[in-house]
Amino acid sequence: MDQILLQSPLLTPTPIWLIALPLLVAFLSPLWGRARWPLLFGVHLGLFALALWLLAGVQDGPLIETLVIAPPLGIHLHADAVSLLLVALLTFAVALVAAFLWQGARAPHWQSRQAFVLIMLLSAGCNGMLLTGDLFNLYVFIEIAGVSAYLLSALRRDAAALEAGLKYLIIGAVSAVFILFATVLTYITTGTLNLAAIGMAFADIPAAMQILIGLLLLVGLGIKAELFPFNVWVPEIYRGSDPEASALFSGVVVKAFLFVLFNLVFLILADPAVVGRWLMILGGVTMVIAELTALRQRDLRRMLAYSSLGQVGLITLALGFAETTVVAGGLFHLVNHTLAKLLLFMVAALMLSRASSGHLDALTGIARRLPLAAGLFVLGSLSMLGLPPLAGFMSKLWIMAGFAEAGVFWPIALILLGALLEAAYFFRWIALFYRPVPAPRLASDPVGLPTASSAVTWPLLVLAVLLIGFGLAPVLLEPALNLAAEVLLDRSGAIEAVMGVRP
Amino acid sequence: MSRAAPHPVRISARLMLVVCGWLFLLQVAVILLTLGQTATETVGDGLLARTMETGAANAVTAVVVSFRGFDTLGEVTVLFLAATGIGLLFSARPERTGTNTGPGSLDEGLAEGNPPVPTMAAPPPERVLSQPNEILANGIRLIYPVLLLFGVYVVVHGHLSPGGGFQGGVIIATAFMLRMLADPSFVLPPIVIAVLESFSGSGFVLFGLIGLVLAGTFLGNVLPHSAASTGLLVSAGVIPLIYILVGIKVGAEVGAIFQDMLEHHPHQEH
Amino acid sequence: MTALIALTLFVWMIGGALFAVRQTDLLQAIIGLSLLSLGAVGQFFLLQAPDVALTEAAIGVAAGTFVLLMALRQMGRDESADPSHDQRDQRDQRGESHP
Amino acid sequence: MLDALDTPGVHHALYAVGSMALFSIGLYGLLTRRHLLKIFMSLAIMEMAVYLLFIGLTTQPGRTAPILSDGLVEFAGTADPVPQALTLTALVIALAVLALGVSMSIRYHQLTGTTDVETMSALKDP
Repeated sequence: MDQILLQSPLLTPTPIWLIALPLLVAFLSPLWGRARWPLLFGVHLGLFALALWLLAGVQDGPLIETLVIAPPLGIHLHADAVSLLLVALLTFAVALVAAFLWQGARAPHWQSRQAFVLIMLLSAGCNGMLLTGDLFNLYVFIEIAGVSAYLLSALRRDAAALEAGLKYLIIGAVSAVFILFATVLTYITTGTLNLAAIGMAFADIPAAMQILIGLLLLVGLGIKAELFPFNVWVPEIYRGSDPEASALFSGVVVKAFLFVLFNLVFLILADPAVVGRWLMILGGVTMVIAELTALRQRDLRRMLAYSSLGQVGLITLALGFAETTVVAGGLFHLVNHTLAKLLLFMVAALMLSRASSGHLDALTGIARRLPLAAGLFVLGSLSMLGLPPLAGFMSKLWIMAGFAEAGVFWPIALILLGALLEAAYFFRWIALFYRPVPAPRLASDPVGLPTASSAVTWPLLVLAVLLIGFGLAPVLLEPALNLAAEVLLDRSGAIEAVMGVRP
Repeated sequence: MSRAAPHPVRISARLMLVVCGWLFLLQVAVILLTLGQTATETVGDGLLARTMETGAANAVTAVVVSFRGFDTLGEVTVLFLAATGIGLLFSARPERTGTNTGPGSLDEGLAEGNPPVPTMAAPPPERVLSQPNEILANGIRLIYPVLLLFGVYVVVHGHLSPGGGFQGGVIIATAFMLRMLADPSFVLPPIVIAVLESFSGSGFVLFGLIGLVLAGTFLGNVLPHSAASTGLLVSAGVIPLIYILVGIKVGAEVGAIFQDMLEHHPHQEH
Repeated sequence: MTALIALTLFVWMIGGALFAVRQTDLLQAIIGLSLLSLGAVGQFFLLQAPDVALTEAAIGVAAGTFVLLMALRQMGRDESADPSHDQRDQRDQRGESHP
Repeated sequence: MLDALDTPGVHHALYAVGSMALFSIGLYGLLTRRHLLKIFMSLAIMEMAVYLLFIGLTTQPGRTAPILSDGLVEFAGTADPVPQALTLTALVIALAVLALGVSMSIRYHQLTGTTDVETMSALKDP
């Protein structure tokens, strides 16, 4: 690995820039003045390009960046085909949200310096979680991402937002204590914090301790990754927060935590099959319960929150199977869900700016006022429930084909059931949006609103184009996803890259 | 909104007692069973063996600032976030208070012209810090410079003796806090805090990037740090410099947090 | 010998923790928490961790307590003073603290 | 006779039992208390227990602090510095989260007069 580092580090950017640059820009925030949103957008676009550039360089093996002292003694960044793919996805998502806020957010709380700092550091925290190769460093980045998320959800500072922020903070702090406890027990028993070194030593520690550490991590990360039964808090947070913040939670933070959870499972456990089965069951239960509950929701944000939980369950179901085709499909679905959920939450933000609340009745007939937004909502929800030719269809098909190939059929039944339930509630909302309303109700349309410029729709259009494009030509992503799935499952390769020996 | 059925506090408290007791026994059993098989060789031993290379006399400081300096960068970031958030929470009155519907995001402009919605909000808190008595005020005035000096000493000697940026920074912030208690007119100007936290935070990252360029790794030690100078005030290369930045940062952030919590009148956002 | 000191400190800390959790007067609960932190300072000294002890003294005993006291000034001392508590709950909690 | 107690086994068992007792007390408080400040205090107790367990179980009795002073010239027979360094980091993070949570509670209390998590229900389904 040294030959990479010995080249001039300024000419060959290293993965550390993905974390250091957002930190630097956030610390210097008083300097930026009015240029904040363009800067946020530009920085993330730059990071996206950097991640893609680095991704091209890790096709043959991971890039290990030493920080101060070589692993396993020190902290290192572990940039491989799957973590960089997710970094690229998440920085792209943040860039789109930044563009949306730049053009559309007129509310004073989004104009503040603090909002800029929070989004920047949320992204730095997520990048760090994806890239770090050290367990305690992971905890630190979880706290960075967590604290920014608590504050983002309380950003509006009214009672509802503060309630959401407080609940998020309490549940997040509980999860952090459990993760810290697991880290401590790991250090006590293995004497190391490096993930690869833990992977080599973990099988030798007593079985009871393995189970205890595993359970603590499962509770801690399960809370953050919104898995059943640790996810009861999610809908309330999403309802209290602004939809723009919820888009970041659902599209960015949860995805980072899902990766962390599965990376730990695949990297540390010598035989992830048993745990994988349990995670599949957990994912299946999450999906079915969430989709069933989503049917009854009468608030747009709560409905989207439950739908998000359902998709997270589906992704968990696919990744837990630990088989290359299905995992590649799961990662594909992860990408699609991020794109579609960003679209849906941003459309929800547009709709809520025109309606008195997110309640069913208040949104009836909204399509007359916001035809484009309603159309994009239809597109996003069709992709979500998996209708051809949209991307969600391809990824669900991919996952089901993988399961069928392996001869396991119960997940297929669950996925189809989930899609049916999704169709039921999404079509209910769509029908509502397009229901003709008597004139007096339209007259209550708030006037004198500072209208967002029409440029606000272009991030949404980008997302829509991507959803259609990936649906028509999944081959665009196929090589990257297959490689990512192989790398994610290749435990001995990852350990060898750091430790120099095969386990 | 009607509340759900009355919470059966008593039963649930007993149940939780049983659950916690059971978890306690389980955890203790697992840990005791493992005690014989804890790690004999840890990363710490490897780092101790290499601490001499850094020229720091305090191995904990060498680990915190150099070997695991990346953690410390993350940690001051969390503190920065918390201070930013607390400043935001206390900066100005939110325009509206609790409604069940939870207003949308982009419609905040709507509320501007409306009269304030009456709510069940508590009366504004009395911000009377009762006028401090003379003895307390004079005592604090006496102790204030000593405490500041002690804080600076702890920061600067972080690589030689127990203490360092965090401890010294919190001591300095505590000195400010006592001063604020004794003397209500004493304030840390927000602009100074903003400059200090920006300067120290970006300085930390810049030290990291300089290390990346000159020493090959992020946060690499680019200044001379011979083992022979161990124990001198000027030793250990960038470690004391970074720890001083951490001290400034922690002092500014914790001082700002204290100040925000002490005085609840809104101050200007910038 | 150190084992005995550690044991004594643990008794002290557990007392502080129980006090912090059970006491319904929040001011006293906060005092219990700072007693716990003080015990932890002693433990860390005993464990040859002077850095951590100094940090715990500065953060746990001073800063953390101050932060909680500031909240107390705003929110009142009584744990069950919340208007939404109904009578029954209060009675139950009192009953529970004297079993 | 008392020195016979100072074996690593006795020490570590003591720290395991003691810190887990604190952890359980914190967990009990977290699960049963409803006042916001009490919840943050319970979390602080749990965190404290984790730090104590960490340093207690990684330090052997008879080691010295990992600092060169008073004529020490090399790090031999000193305690493991890594747990101490990590605890430092975690302590500061915990203070940040505590201060933030308490500030949010103060603000929430100012707006609604509520201090009880179970009556925070504006976001529940109507």
